[in-house]
Amino acid sequence: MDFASFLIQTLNSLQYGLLLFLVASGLTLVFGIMGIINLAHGSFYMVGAYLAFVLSSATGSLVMAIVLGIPLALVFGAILEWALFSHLYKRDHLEQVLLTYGLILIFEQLRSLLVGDDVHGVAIPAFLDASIQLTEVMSYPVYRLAISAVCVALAVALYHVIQRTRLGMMIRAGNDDRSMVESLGINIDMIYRVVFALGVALAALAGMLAAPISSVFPNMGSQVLIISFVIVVIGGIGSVWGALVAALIVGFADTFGKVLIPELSGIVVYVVMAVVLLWRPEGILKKG
Amino acid sequence: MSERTKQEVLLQADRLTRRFGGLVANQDISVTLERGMIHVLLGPNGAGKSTCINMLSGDLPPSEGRIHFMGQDITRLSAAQRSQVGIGRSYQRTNIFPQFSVLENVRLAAQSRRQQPWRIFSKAMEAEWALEKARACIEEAGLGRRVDWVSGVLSHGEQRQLEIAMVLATDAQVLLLDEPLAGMGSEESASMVEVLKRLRRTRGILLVEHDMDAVFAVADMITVMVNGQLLECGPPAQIKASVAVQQAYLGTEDSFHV
Amino acid sequence: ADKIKVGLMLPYTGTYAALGNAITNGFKQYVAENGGKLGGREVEYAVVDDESNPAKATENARKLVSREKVDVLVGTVHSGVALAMAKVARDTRTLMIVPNAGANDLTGPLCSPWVFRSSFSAWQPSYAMGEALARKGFKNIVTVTWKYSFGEESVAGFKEAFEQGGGKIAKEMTLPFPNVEFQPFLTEIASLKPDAVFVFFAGAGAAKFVSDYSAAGLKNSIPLYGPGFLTDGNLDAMGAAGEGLLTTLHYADGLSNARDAAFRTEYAARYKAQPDVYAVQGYDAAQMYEAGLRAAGGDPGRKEEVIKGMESATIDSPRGAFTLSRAHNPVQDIYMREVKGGENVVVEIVSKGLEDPARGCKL
Amino acid sequence: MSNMLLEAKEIHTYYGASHILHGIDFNIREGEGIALMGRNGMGKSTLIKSMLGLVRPRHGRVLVRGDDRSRARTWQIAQQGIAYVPEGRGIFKSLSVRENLLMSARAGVDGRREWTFDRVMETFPRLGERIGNGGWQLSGGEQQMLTIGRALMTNPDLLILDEATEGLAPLIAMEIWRIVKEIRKTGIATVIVDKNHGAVTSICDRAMILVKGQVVFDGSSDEIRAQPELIQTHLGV
Amino acid sequence: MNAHASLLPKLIAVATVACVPLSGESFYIEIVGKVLVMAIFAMSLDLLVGFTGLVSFGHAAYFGIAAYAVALLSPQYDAASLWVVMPAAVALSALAAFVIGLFVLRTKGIYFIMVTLAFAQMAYFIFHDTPLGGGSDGMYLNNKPSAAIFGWEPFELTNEVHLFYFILAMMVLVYLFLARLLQSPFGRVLVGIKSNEHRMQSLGYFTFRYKLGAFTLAGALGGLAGFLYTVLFGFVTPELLSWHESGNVLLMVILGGMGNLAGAVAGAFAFEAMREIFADITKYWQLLMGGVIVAVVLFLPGGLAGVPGRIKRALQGGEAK
Ligand SMILES: Nc1ncnc2c1ncn2[C@@H]1O[C@H](COP(=O)(O)OP(=O)(O)OP(=O)(O)O)[C@@H](O)[C@H]1O
Ligand SMILES: Nc1ncnc2c1ncn2[C@@H]1O[C@H](COP(=O)(O)OP(=O)(O)OP(=O)(O)O)[C@@H](O)[C@H]1O
Ligand SMILES: [Mg+2]
Ligand SMILES: [Mg+2]
Repeated sequence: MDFASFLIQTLNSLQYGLLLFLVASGLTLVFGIMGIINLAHGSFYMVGAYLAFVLSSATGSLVMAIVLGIPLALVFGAILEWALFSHLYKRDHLEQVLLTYGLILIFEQLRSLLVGDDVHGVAIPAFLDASIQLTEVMSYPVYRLAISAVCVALAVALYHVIQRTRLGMMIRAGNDDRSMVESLGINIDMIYRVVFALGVALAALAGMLAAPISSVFPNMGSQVLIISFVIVVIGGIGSVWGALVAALIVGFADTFGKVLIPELSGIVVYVVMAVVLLWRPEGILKKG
Repeated sequence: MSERTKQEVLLQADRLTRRFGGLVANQDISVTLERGMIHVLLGPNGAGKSTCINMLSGDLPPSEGRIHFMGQDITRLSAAQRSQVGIGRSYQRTNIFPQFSVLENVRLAAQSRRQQPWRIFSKAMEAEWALEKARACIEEAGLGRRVDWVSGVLSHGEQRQLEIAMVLATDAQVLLLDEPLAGMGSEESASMVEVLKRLRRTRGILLVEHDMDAVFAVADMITVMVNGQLLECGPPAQIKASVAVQQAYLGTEDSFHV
Repeated sequence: ADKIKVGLMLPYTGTYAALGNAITNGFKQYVAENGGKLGGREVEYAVVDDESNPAKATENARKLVSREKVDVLVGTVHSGVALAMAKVARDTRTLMIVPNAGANDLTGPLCSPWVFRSSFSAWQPSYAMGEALARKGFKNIVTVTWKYSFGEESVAGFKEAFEQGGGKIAKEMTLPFPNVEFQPFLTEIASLKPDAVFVFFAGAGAAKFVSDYSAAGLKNSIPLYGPGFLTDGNLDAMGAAGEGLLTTLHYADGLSNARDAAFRTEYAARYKAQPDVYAVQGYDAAQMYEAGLRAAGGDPGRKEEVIKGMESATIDSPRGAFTLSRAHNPVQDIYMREVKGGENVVVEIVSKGLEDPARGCKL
Repeated sequence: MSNMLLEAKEIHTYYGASHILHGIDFNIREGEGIALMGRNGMGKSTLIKSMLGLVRPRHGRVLVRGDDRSRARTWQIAQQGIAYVPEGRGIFKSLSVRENLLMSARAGVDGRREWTFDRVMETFPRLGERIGNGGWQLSGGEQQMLTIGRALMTNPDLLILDEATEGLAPLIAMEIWRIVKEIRKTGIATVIVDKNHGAVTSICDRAMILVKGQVVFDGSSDEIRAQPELIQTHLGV
Repeated sequence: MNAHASLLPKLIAVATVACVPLSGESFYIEIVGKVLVMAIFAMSLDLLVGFTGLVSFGHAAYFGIAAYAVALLSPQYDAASLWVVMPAAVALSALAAFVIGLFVLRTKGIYFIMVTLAFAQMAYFIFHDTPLGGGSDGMYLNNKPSAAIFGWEPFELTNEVHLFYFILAMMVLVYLFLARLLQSPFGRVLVGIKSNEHRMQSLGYFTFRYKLGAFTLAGALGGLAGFLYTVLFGFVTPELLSWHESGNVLLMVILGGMGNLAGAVAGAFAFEAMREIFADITKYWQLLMGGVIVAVVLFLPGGLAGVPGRIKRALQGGEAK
């Protein structure tokens, strides 16, 4: 590998890592902080991508789609929490697995009924539809860099909310001992509803932002599900920075794995996860 | 206590040190425990008493120092191994099997003395010896009326009693008891004190307790820690009289009257 | 007489649902055009959603064969599932028509009198592309595909022809299925600077590869080629990035033969959608069976005769007439197509009557 | 006479099939201090939980400041100025000491903000030393201080302490009693469950003894002190 | 909890299942056979999830390893001996579980879930990406093993009815074995570990060894299921090791009610039956299936295993909740 390629691969790794963080960010909130084992995370991502497709077809712009889509996702998340998830906090965590598996099936079928099974593309907003020449033959799309910037902003904002605000403290406390939080006069139900809705909105936002580069297609959710869990877990459950670091590690491992050991690239991510967890059984950054 | 002639040292800790990051929770703490003796570890909150017990029981590895049990170096043994050689402990925060009945909690403790994992076709509930032992220990800890209750629904104080029953069932030579009386009512405390006295005859007990009535009723030897360091060690009378201990821990008599 | 019972085992959920539906539509269209009959008898369907899940494939196939007692098994898209079905077909001596799955083995080492294919072998379109690119004078090519049988067989077919034509494969890149992060490969391609790139991808992965390829600016400097699955069904998703791509397949838009025109008009009217290659394959599966039944006087029970009939038939397909090889794979023309205005327009026939070598087939 | 803060009327509480509270009446007025006494398992904690909505009584009513709140959620009751220090603590393990305190900070019902972070730090200097530690890194007694501090941060009118001095060193326990006395002086009502009968009866003006889920004694602290045999039979000291 | 009271329904259930071959419909014989295989698989996982508290999200690996082992160990044109391949396949799975267990059991909780997944994915990619077992297309088992012992053949696995009863017998044996195991001191320790592992250690139990024992045993029984699956269907594919399959069996266990062997069996039956029946009645079977699952979670906490108790309570008019 020549030096220029090495640099570009590093850029690829970073950019992919940040994209992975974006995809996993909603899960960081819902699973990492609230402690809900949410297999439907991928479905929320898919919902976002299809929202981007449907709304940008209708409005003609991805930006408009996102502006409209986020509130929709919030409402959707709040309703789900109210109707389903709020009944499960006191139960065995694994029942959430069952519930969210059921939701995957439902969302997937509804998607098929409402939008069909075709592969669709979503146009990159015109103001970002450019690229930067890197080498004589290769250039880099500005949109990808823009997403990276969004990811960094998101990571900082998420970290701030969770670690630095009282809301964040209440959410984390709620995961430790719900009824104690309530005894302190805090309406934990409402907080959980809001946070769950935020988690759904984040997943949907990830879907919307990724739609132009990944395209929109059936089962797209299941492809991000496992990798999202991998990232949240390697990072250390509940840690935003951990998730970011984990996403970058996975980004690097995947990128360089493909180049350097293509035969094994399928298992690289899992080897990384196994090694990390055997080295630090509670993730890279445990908490905080 | 003075009539004891042949003194057998059960547990000997030499200059134990434990650091948590920058904090030194225990510094050069040495404790000796003899059979037939109750050694009480006193100290203000956060002095490092539980940390000390955790090191003796194998829950925490010491940063420095050595631990010997009946002459054998056990510093590197795991918690389970130490339990097997005869060191039993109870926890400050209730630590039981909440889904199980009281009997099953204690029966499991008893079973740990004769583990035969390969006998997968015998029935655990038919091992009479374990059941009998469990019942006896429950009775001894004063929980007889709750034998078949699910332990998680016991009141706080009852769960504390269950903790004691569990250590008893492990036949430990050395009992490390971390605030066994906390949460017990006065009557239960009083009867626990009797139990402790009875247990002392054949074992060595290291006791952490903030209930001064109980402490002075049972202690043969008292070690006082402050901020992870040894402040004073001696018989109860000496400790009671020590000004340093009063300032750091006991408070003076008149401050009792609030 | 009894009805003919057709077992459709296709994906109706999951990634390949659109393909399953198109095949079903095509099949049913032919039956409808034929007066709702095959071999002169009413047709009845038993439908199973195979979910493209090989782990459930045997069970699903057996459901059709032993519970529904179908006369013919039609399926499926996913090669692994099709292989499992083929085993059931062989074991239970049930006629089976594969309307898509391209695994070479189906009409290669695992060929069987009972198994027919109305679509293609993975080898075919790629081999044709290999010939074409060698003819174009390319010397040095990089291949990219997913690490799974279909992709590897496609690359192997391409390589065979391309190397025979004097070219050289500079590097074979694979990535785990269904991973779609292509950026590292694009970077490598840019630094290798081959004459051209041959890729095998399908579905959303193909759409993403083509978009990424173009976004990385490579499309202008290093031409991209691949079997038609790269573009079929994905043109909308690729948008401008797909324009001008050259691909090889046994079907194309703008074939301008009467058969195809009629087929397309009818399909559009019936399903309010444009047909694609999958619909054609479904349509031809029905035609093949019709040919067999006719030879057996409409009696599906006379299996030997049905098979004979199919083997000797010339299928008047919208793609152009084809016959079946001794291994029961279509001997067909492969088209070079170009993406123009959202269509895969035919450029030329690059390989006339291309027959899969059916290596390892003892039929 | 000052106003009623919290009342329970004819409360019957069950856990599954076991009947724990057998028709208990309880009330506490503004500024009042009640010592709740009884042996292990007699239902003291259950009574508290029943009034806070942490456990739903099957019969009976709960009134907060005169309003029927039998169906109210725990947080709604707590927001009426009631703070609770549960037995066995209930520290938030994943929060640091500082966060444990800050998360509950709130003005009192009348907008009072007497208890601030700094004041809690002054009261429990030990916590100040551990300020950045996680909740799981505290000694037992430090956790206890933290829970009390956390409850005070809500600036309550009624402070319920269930075995609040459990595991505290005598000096600290005395300090706690001193603080509670101070708190009482500022007009905050308290319900205290503790095995140190001497201390609680000296702090509280009223005492109540539970036996098997029933009130066997409800009277002034002086009465209790005057009748050691009462304590003897019901508490066994 | 009363063993005898619940014995009768179980006997009736087994007897009913045993009558399936009387229908003479090969499809039903085969599908019920498959469900029985999945029941073994689910019970093996329940040993970990429900009883030891080890939520493995990679259990399909052991199923798949044994499944491939049969296919790879059997000669192409001849039948292997059942008495050789079955123990071999099961032992291979057990060995894999033992070795993997040495690593994964160092982690806990959700981390354990993910590391088991990681190892299973590695196994998946080994079969998917290498030519070892036919790559992504999978491979055939051309001849079912023969049960002949020195020329005497007590039953024939090629006969679907014999095979069915063989599987049924295996399922009952596994059930009885596990039921007995769980009452043994070993089993009680596992349950103790689930409840409070730390406490078990301080009571003097070497919990790692017990967990490793359970993990290996579960791997072996999962392997038995995988072996039977291959014999039943004659086809193996990497998808047998995929996380979807690991997830499916986990769902069966949760659906049935964790920590209840009969629940695991019921979960396997319910899960497979739902897929089968819903897919039969509508193209939109996913919607139905998803809806039913959501409803089960909401209205049947604790899964199907809790249903008999509910019915009993309802009949007795006892206390709700
Ligand atoms: N895991 C840990 N990480 C960091 N600090 C710790 C940890 N465990 C204990 N500490 C600190 O070490 C000191 C000693 O704690 P320890 O639990 O031994 O006190 P203690 O004497 O038992 O007090 P108490 O009587 O309150 O139970 C305390 O200041 C505590 O905050
Ligand atoms: N969650 C529960 N489920 C079932 N029974 C319970 C539950 N909690 C408590 N109990 C039972 O209710 C009775 C009263 O318990 P409670 O905790 O109110 O007693 P207490 O007076 O506070 O005792 P202590 O002084 O030991 O804390 C006890 O016998 C206990 O076993
Ligand atoms: Mg302590
Ligand atoms: Mg209590």
